[in-house]
Amino acid sequence: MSLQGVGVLAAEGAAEIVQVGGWFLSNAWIIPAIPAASFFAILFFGKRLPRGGSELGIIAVGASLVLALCTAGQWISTVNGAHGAAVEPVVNRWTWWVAGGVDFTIGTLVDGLAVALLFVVTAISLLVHVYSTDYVAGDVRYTHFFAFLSLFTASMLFFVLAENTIQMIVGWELVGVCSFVLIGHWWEEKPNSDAALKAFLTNRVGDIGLLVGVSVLFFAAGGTFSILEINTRALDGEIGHTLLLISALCLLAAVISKSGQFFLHTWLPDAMAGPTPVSALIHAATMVVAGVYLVARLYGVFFEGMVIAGSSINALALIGGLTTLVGASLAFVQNDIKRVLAYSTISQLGYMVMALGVGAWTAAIFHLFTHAFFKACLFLGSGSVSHAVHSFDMKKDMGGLRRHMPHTYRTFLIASLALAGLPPLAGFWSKDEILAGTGGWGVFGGTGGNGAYTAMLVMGMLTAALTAAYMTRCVYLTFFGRYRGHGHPHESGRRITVPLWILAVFAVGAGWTNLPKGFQIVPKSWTEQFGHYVEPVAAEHFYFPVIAHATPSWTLAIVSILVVLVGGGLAFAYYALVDRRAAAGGSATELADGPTSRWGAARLGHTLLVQKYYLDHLYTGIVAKGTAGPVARGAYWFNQHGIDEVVNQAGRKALAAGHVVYDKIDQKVIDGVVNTTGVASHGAGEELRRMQTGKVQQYAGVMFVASVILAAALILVL
Amino acid sequence: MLLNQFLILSAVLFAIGVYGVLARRNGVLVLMSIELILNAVNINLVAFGSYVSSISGEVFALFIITVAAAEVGVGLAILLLLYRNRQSVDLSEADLMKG
Amino acid sequence: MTVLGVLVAQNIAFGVIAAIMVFAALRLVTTRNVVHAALFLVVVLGGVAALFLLMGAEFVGITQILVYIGAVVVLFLFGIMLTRTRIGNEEGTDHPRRLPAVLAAALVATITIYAVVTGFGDAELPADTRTTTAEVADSIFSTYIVPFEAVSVLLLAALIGAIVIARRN
Amino acid sequence: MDAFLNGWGLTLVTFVPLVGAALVMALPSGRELWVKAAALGASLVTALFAIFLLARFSVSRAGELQYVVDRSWIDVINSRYIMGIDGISLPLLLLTALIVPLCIVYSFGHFPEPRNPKAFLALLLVLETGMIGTFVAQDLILFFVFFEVVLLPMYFMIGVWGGENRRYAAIKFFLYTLFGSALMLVSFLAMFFLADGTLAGLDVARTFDMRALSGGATAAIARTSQLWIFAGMFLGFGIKVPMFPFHTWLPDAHTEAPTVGSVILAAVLLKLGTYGFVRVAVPMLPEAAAAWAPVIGLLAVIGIIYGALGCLAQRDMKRLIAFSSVAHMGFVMLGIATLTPFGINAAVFGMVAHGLITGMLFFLAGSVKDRYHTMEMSRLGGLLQQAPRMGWILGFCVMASLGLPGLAGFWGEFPAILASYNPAEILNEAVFRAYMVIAAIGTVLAAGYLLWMLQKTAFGNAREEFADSPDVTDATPREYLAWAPLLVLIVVLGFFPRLLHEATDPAVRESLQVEAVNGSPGDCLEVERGEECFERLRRVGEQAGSGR
Repeated sequence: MSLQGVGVLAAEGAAEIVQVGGWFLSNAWIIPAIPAASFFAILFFGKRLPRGGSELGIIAVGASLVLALCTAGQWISTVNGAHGAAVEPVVNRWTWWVAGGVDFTIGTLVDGLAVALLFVVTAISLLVHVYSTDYVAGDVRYTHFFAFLSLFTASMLFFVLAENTIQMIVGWELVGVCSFVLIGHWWEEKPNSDAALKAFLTNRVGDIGLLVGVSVLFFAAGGTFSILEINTRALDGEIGHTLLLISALCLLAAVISKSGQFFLHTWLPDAMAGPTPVSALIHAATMVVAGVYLVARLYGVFFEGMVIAGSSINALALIGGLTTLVGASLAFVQNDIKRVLAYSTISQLGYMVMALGVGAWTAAIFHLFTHAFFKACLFLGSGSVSHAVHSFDMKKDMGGLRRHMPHTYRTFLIASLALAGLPPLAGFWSKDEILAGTGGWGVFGGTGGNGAYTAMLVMGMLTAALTAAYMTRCVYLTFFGRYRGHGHPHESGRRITVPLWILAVFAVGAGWTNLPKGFQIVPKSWTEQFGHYVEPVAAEHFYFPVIAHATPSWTLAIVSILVVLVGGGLAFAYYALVDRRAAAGGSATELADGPTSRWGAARLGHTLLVQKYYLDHLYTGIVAKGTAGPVARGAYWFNQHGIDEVVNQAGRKALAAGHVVYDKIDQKVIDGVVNTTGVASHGAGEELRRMQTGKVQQYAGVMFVASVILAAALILVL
Repeated sequence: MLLNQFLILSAVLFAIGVYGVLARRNGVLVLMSIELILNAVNINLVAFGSYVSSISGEVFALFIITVAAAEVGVGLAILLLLYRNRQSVDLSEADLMKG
Repeated sequence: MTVLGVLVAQNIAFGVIAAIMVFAALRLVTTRNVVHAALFLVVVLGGVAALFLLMGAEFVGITQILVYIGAVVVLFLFGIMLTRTRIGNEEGTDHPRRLPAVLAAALVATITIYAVVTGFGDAELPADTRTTTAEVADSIFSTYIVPFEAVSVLLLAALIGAIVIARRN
Repeated sequence: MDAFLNGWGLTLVTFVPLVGAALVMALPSGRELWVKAAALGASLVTALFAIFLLARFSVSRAGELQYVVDRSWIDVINSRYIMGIDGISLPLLLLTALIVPLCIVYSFGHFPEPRNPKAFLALLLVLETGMIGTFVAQDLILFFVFFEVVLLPMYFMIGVWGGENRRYAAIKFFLYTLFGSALMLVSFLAMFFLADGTLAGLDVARTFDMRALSGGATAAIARTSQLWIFAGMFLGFGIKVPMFPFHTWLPDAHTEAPTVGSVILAAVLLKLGTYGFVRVAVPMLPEAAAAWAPVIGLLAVIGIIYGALGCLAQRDMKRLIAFSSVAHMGFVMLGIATLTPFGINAAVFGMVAHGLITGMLFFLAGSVKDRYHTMEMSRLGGLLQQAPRMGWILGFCVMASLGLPGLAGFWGEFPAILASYNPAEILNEAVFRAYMVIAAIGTVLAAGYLLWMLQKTAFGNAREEFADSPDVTDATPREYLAWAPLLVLIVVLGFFPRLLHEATDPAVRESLQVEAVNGSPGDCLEVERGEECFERLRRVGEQAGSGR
């Protein structure tokens, strides 16, 4: 591979755009390369190492984390040095291959967004690695597990650093295949491999959109895969709006499947079949945020294609908004603790996509950032719980665990509160910023935003209440009441609790990196730090659109806090009642005369939720079974009885015709070659003899017809 | 005379011969139809020979007559043998070669 | 007679012979009576001989009559008698399904006629196409001597072969 | 060395296997070891020559034919013994030279009934001569001869060493392909009579010289005739590919063929068809190709979806893999149908990638059959448990086959999709964009059936009936030896697609842009109203012809 060029993007507005360099920034390729190398190392030598290869994985990801931190530091100092001017992303690009006049390049693109993700991915991955050494200890495929954790991390880092859309596809698919392997880690059980298949196939459905979208963008942008150029051209109006809309919609399909957005989210809860650390990694840092990252990366395309500025609804925001509600409502009826968290992830990803859809780019990335920590904490916490009770069923096997597992309980509670969005925990700040970003809050005062997305605000608020309520339910069922499982649960070891505490600290503090501007309690220089370093400053001919920023409003913040309190409070009140009844001998998990038993409508709603809006039936029962069943069988039937029958019918006559041919070739070949090959020719002769139909006249007829056709062909053509 | 009138006649006879070869079950009749085909070819040869004023066409026709005689001889001998063994010259029954 | 007159006469003769031949040929492949078929064959072969004469190929025409009508047809009649095929109408001379055969024959006819018509349009035969036996003999014994010998061997082989095949045991 | 290679290299690489076959047959059949050694030796010598050819191949001139041999052969029909390779032939030549020794190594332990290694190996070597000859021939008659030589050994391989229904499969394979080649031969003859070699700088008008025919000689042919000629080749090559709806011989042939036969069938034989399109049909008759391209594209995408659906309906593992070939070759044909250098590059890459990956899958299927004595997927399962390494290799190949980026399959698939967004100017964009979307849907189905197969065979616990079977072992050293080169190449080509594209790209461009006396027909492909452009070229050609 030859080094073609370093950091070149034609910068017309050079006066305003600062070009930067720096060893870590321009050598960022090392960050994914280390875990990739460790994948091969673990795969080939892992079993011979004293700790089965896990130490290699931890060292590799740790090294990546250090490098990511160094990169981040260098980026921060660069931005500081730019004094508010737009900073050119650091691009390194090599020619990968060339064919038919199309250059495929490979390289890295480092900017604030990439740096933020690098940190999140490596940090979470490291903690998950450490956690896994305890969690999957003794597993039959311990080494493989760590090998693929490494590859998973490497793929995601590769995706994050992608310089062009082709690389994004590569990273995207590699992430998908790693998730397939890891979800299906315990493939002996059919449900697990089913879940893995479902995850991969659902993602493949979205990949249609990705492949088509990237192709359309490539040609629309005048033959380039470069993310920066595509964005720049989209924003400069060089690409027609229709093409942008088409490609944005295609890419949205990819996002919907990858990030578990509404109507293709069904694979995500099933993916809980994988080991818990994998779930944490998928949900917090690697797999599902890829979709969000894709939108954020190609934001120019989406911004122009979806006309985000100045409208009040668009596909991105609508899908995101619906997803928040669907996810949150489904989280209510789950008994499996990991499934509650899975649906909560769906709902939170909906927030992010919605934020991107309404133009609150920074808020979306900020939420991605904070969510990664508290969701990882929640997943690892649930894993710790299941480690103790050997089950994931909250109703049957949990309850009252706060006394047995104090560390898990405390971290889980902190993360839950962060997820619910109570100040001053991380979730509050990011969620609030999204709600503000909808711009649909005229009633609450305040200005800014890219449009009046009132519907999105309402959905966001509703979800906030639901989130608080279902997390209350989850925490209650797991840690309060009396213990309903078997045996004596006990707290997990240090390799599990230490990561939990680290994550809990982040779940508290991550939100403080981007305090809103109007938050007068702290010095002004402390506010909006995250946005300052991550969000590119817009400039002429630049890859990032000019987006409006909403000014936060106290009213909105207070209303959202109230909504959360009401939601959580109602749930708490319900379970307090349950508790009292349980003391009197009732069920410890639900009211005997709850709303579902009293109102038909509620029961109907409950059934609808338990059946997951029947989407799974639609996909698995109708689409997948239909394709693999009747449609495929039909096609095959057609093949055997349609096309092949024609062939066979022709063949029956032609067999005889073939004879004339055979007799000639047969004679020559048997005399020439096969006679001397002994048994072979005997076998062949045996075969050939049986091919004779014996009807001389049939041979003759076919011979006549065949020769006439040949003659006709010659006559007609010549 | 047009060359074509001979050629077309020959084509018609040839086609009739083809029909005979395919439609007849009696071996003797099939052999007769083959004679028809051969004669059609002979007409062609002689006609072309005249057309290009060459003697070769006739010589070839003579050869074909000879070969046809030989063919009939051997063909009828085979039919005799067939008849002797099966008491029939029905070709549709003679499918010993069937695998 | 003028040249034109000769031509007219030739054409009329051709038309009559051709009609008879086609009729006889059709009967040949459709009649149920085997002996009739042999006799129709005689008609066709005679027609062919007549055509040869018409084209000025005397020697070939004579040979045609001698070999075919004199030898081949007699051979056929012997064959019919030896195989004791019933003389007279009988069942089972034809296949029950003849349509494929008709189609095949029609296809053959169509293609060949198409090729001939497009290929030779209205090419005329030369006015005088007569050849003498001497010319034929010259040709056979000089240019075509090797094929001639080969055919002789073939005839011998066929003779012996026929005897060997037809001989009892 | 160079002089030697230039004069003799291609002839040797083509006929050494044939000599080997003769040698193998001359050896006494009792000495099985000698027979094996001779066969392996011959194929290795061939591979060695292929490597020499690669080493001395000038990549910077990959667009031109190299090592050209041009001797008189059949003067009556101006057919000459012309051989030469360029960047398109080279990878396929190397693929063949690689696959055959691997097959021989693999078959050492797996001779199917009725064994007879002598005949089996001899046939394999004859097959190699046919395949290599097809890729290096530069004269249509020579090409045709080699193309047909391939048929026979394959026919016997299926018919003698095949499965239960081998008779039917073998004869179907033979007749089907023979039917196609008959029409193809008619097309070749038609080109011989109609083309004018002087337009391409030859002394004679009638020629089978492929260089001349793709270099402008065919400009003398009227449009209608071109369409017919292309149709004949289309059938001949399309059956070999196989394209929908001419594919029905393939599943039967694959299912019944012995493992090695399937591998060669998938890895090389199918490529003869696509190679024919790339080398013969498209460059020689660009105008007809442009007229037919929408049909080819349509059949290609139907094949993609249809093949995938066919796979989903299978219960037999080997038959499933066979059907997947229909789908994969659909991508290759779609790339060719775009008539752009990029698309055809993608197609050539797809050919090599499919050869490696599907060949590997058939090896695995054969090994599974050796162990379980069945291909019924409902009876298989737990391969990962009983033979973990084999299971992983199967998983790897499945991933490669479904087009995972980073492995070879992806670079055949995605570029074909990309190319069909923007086909040659002469073609209708809207139609090809529709094809693109359908092809993209095909990738989902591909993932569906391949993973389903993986799940059925590799996942789960070992079946009771095979749990204690002594036959079920992990991969043997011999299998590793046969597989390792393929696996390595799948990864290497996935990471460095340029290894292939550096050779193919100039050759593909050259094949589309040959400069003839009267201008380049390939340029007309990139003109909006290309028919008029071709018409103009033809007039220029006629003038050049009449001025002579």
